[in-house]
Amino acid sequence: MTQEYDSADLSMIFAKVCERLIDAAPHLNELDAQLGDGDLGTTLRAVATALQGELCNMPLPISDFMEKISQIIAGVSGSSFSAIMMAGVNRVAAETNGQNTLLSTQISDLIRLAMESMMGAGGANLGDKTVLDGLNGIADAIDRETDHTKLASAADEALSRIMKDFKSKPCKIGRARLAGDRSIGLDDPGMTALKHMIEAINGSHDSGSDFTGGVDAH
Amino acid sequence: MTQEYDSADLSMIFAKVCERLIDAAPHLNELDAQLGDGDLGTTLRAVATALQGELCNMPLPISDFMEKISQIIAGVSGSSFSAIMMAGVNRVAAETNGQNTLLSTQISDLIRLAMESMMGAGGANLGDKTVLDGLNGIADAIDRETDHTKLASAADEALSRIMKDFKSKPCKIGRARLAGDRSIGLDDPGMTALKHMIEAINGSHDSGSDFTGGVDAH
Amino acid sequence: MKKIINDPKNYVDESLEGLVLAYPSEFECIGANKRVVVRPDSKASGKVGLATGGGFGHLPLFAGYVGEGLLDSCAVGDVFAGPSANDVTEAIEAADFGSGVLSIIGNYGGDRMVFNMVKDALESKGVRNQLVIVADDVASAPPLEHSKRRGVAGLTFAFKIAGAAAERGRTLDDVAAITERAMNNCRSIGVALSSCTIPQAGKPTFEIDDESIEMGMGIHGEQGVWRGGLKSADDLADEMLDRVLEDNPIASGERIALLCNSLGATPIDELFIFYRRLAQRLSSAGVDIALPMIGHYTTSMEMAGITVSVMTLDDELESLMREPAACPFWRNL
Amino acid sequence: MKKIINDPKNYVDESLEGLVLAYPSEFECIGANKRVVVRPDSKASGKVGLATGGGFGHLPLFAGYVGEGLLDSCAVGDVFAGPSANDVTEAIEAADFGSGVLSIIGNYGGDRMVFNMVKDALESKGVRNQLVIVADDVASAPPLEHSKRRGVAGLTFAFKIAGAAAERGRTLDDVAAITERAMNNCRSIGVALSSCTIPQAGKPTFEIDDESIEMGMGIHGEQGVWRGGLKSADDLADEMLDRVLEDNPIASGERIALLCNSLGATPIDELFIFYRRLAQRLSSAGVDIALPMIGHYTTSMEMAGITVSVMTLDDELESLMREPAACPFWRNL
Ligand SMILES: Nc1ncnc2c1ncn2[C@@H]1O[C@H](COP(=O)(O)OP(=O)(O)O)[C@@H](O)[C@H]1O
Ligand SMILES: Nc1ncnc2c1ncn2[C@@H]1O[C@H](COP(=O)(O)OP(=O)(O)O)[C@@H](O)[C@H]1O
Ligand SMILES: [Mg+2]
Ligand SMILES: [Mg+2]
Ligand SMILES: [Mg+2]
Ligand SMILES: [Mg+2]
Repeated sequence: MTQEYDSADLSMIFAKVCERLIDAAPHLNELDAQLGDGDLGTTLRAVATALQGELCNMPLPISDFMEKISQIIAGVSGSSFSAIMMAGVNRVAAETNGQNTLLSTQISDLIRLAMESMMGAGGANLGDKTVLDGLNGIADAIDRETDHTKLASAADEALSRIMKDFKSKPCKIGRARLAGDRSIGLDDPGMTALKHMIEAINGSHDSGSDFTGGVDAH
Repeated sequence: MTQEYDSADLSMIFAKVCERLIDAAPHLNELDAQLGDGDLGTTLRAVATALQGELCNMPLPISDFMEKISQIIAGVSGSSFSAIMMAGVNRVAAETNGQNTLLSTQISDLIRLAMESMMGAGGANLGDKTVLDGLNGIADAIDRETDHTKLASAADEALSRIMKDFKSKPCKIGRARLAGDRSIGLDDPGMTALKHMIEAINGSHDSGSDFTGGVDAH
Repeated sequence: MKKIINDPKNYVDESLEGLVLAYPSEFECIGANKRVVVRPDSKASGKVGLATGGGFGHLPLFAGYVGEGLLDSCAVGDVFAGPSANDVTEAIEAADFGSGVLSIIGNYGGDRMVFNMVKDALESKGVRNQLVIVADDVASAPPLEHSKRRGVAGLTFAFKIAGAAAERGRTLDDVAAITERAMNNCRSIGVALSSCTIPQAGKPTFEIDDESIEMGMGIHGEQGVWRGGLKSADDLADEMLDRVLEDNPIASGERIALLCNSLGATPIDELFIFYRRLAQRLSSAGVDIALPMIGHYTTSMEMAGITVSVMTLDDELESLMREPAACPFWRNL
Repeated sequence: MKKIINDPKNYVDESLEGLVLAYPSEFECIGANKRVVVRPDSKASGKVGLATGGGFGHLPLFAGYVGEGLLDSCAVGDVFAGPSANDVTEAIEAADFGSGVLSIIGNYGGDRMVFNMVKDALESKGVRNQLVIVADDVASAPPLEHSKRRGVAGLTFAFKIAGAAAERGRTLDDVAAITERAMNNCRSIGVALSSCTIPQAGKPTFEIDDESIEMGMGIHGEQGVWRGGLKSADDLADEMLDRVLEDNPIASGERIALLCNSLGATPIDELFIFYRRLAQRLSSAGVDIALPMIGHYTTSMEMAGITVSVMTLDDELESLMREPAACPFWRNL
């Protein structure tokens, strides 16, 4: 079973994602403050806010749609996560040239290609405990899922599992690397941001469950 | 009954005063911190320490003895209290030219002359709640006291009385002037320093009784 | 007490040693106590000498302004305590190049008395010298008692004006008169967010809670005009400018020097946020900030806060301010 | 949060506005977001252009070093957050005078990725540009992983060296190579006594008790090498110098530039007490501090602490450091 997503479908998905990222900003800032510099929530709120304003007139083909997203990120933020996202989105744009719809069966491959560019831009490897590990798990999970109505829930479940796995591992790249063993027991902020996005699409809500609300570790 | 004080007598008196001022430094700093800039104890400790080192070879006549004290102050400190003291001591030096001893009957007049120079230097009046009000009370008290063995105790008693009187009045000059009504209820640091000196000579000990140990008023 | 220091007793001497080690051709410590800062190998001759003195803890004030086109000497006291009479004497003598010496000090009881005593003593020894006392802090006394006001960041202007006038070969009377005129044109006010700590006291000079600030506080933590809740930068700038202008109104078309100074811990970012409002206000009033100065000019160790100093300019004052000066803490305008 | 600010959201923009109001002939903000600082009416032509970019909250770093003999442009991010790709693009384009542009940035993931992306994009549009990444903080990774180190106050040296080389008309490759050489010669380390507060976060980035300090902390509050009791200035100077020299030994007879920098709240007095020990140690090791720099060069808002940066000099580097530069935050050496 294949579904085709047109520009309106995608805009609706991004609308949910944006709304959620704005709500999640304080949580993501807190998380990032424990391991990095505390700006991930602010970064994503800025991107989401800018994107919200453009969602009603996104261009086609899909490549232009994606390029527009990349440009919006380029206009408002320059942190690691946004740079990585831009690299990924740019790759998706390059791979969807001329397409007016996106096929559900394409998604896992597009994620893998995006990851390739993200690794090129940021120098991270799988296992470094970044958003990449989350994306990798999602790509595998939705590859195995043939029912397109279950893509989001499959992704969500996979991500929960992966975050649980990585929780006990240390961050190996980015600012969080310096936290060393202190990063053990904490979720990676980037993976958590991804979780918020997937939950928004899936309509679920649990990534905030760990949220302690205090930044006393440093 | 008149007593004559020679250089050895004076050195012994100053030795007691110096010792006491060094001990009282923290108390005087605290007091001055509540109304001024918190340096009165440090100032007087510096003066006392320098003076201690010279007391075994003070010159005569009395005028030279006094000039030497003035020079010692001039060498180590420049706060209001030391400037005022220098003005007073210089005047005493000028008035005791050629004398090899100091007469107990001279003292109240010398204090009054010293006060004249101190007022000239600092511009304060009686009633401004400064060391001058204390000196004024002492001059009056020892003027009335004919038994020279009781001079110190008479001075001490008079000063206690005067400090009690002034406690409920505001400081009208110097840094403490800015404290305005907040200076009501507090002893003037300069008068308190004088009290420590007189107590040292008298062998009594109560000027510390009010010492609360905290600088929370500002 | 959280400071990067060694024994608090050595705070002043070690800081001065570091200053001289850092800038050996700009500063030298002389005198019995090594507490008189002078210009080494000063080529000054025949000009009016300029001396100052005051407590330590306000760098670059006072000692940091010794330099060509600024001061010739500075007697350094202890932290927040004036210099000794002997050191003041040495400072004035070191600044005597044959045309008399002008001492410029802040209006603090001890400094005033000591400098006055030394002035008289030196005069009777034939050293011609005069004294200008700076009292620019509008928060410390009402206009009718302006001579009771404290001297604060306006001292920086006084040093610069006098330094340039002396370099131009003006007489002692002239230099004194120009400096007085500059200070008649100058008003300052400060606001403090946190206390400083005198090293030998070991604890903050005053307590102030996390939500409160004190308007009008002096550079030693002297009491201000009100203590209350933190306000926005714009509100603070407005109030401080109003208080300064109320005391010395400035007409549209006038030119001013404007010093926006960190008391120590306040970062440069905040100075610019604050300055932004001052500049907007003054520009809409038609006042020309001909000489803006933003930075650390007169500090109170680790106190957080800002002071504002405004000096109205005439052609001579402006040109004196613009003369170059050679000093690590002075930025040519 | 006790800061002299207005709405935390406007922190960066208002601070930049104040900067431009204070120094209108030195700084101008251009670009879609008004977040690209350039030299207004720059007379530069034909020379290699110099761009930078980074998070805000470190003034004078980064934007403050735009000026003649220093940088041509700076893309400004939010507090402690890098500039956007578009602003970086505009900054590099604004620094293009026909001979290529060198971007010099600190080694932070986001900045590195964004500048690299923009570099590639501009190159494919025919804008010749290179990137030097400064990684001078010895506390942030061991020698074998030196490319992972953070960029801190050594950036100030990099800007000055590159700025002077560009003014001398050197080629893009030359300017890049000289800057790389300077940074190979440069090591830094910091110690923090207190946290800073990101305005939009509203509370300190980290907690540290009244008795503790953190050795090796980064300029955004990144974790250091140890946290422990406050030590004397001399002990801190010794440890920090040892850590820097261990990484880059300096022989007797060598000449160095030495930057002793306040992270923000640490007062100048303390910098000199600290510098005194550095100078004594280096002088007894026969090292010549040819270029001492003491002050606020790379800050972290209201963080208290000191950083030390040492750069060994050869004749060319020293003469480039000594070239005059016109910038309110640079003192000519
Ligand atoms: N080099 C990298 N490659 C891939 N992902 C990265 C990389 N560096 C950081 N990340 C991801 O970005 C998140 C942090 O993003 P952000 O706060 O924007 O970084 P910073 O503030 O350090 O620039 C991390 O939790 C991680 O998931
Ligand atoms: N003008 C003055 N005339 C007489 N006594 C004064 C004067 N000013 C201050 N004093 C006395 O000196 C004391 C403060 O001395 P000190 O701490 O040395 O002053 P400061 O630190 O303000 O220079 C006051 O308590 C008062 O007794
Ligand atoms: Mg971050
Ligand atoms: Mg005092
Ligand atoms: Mg004093
Ligand atoms: Mg960041």
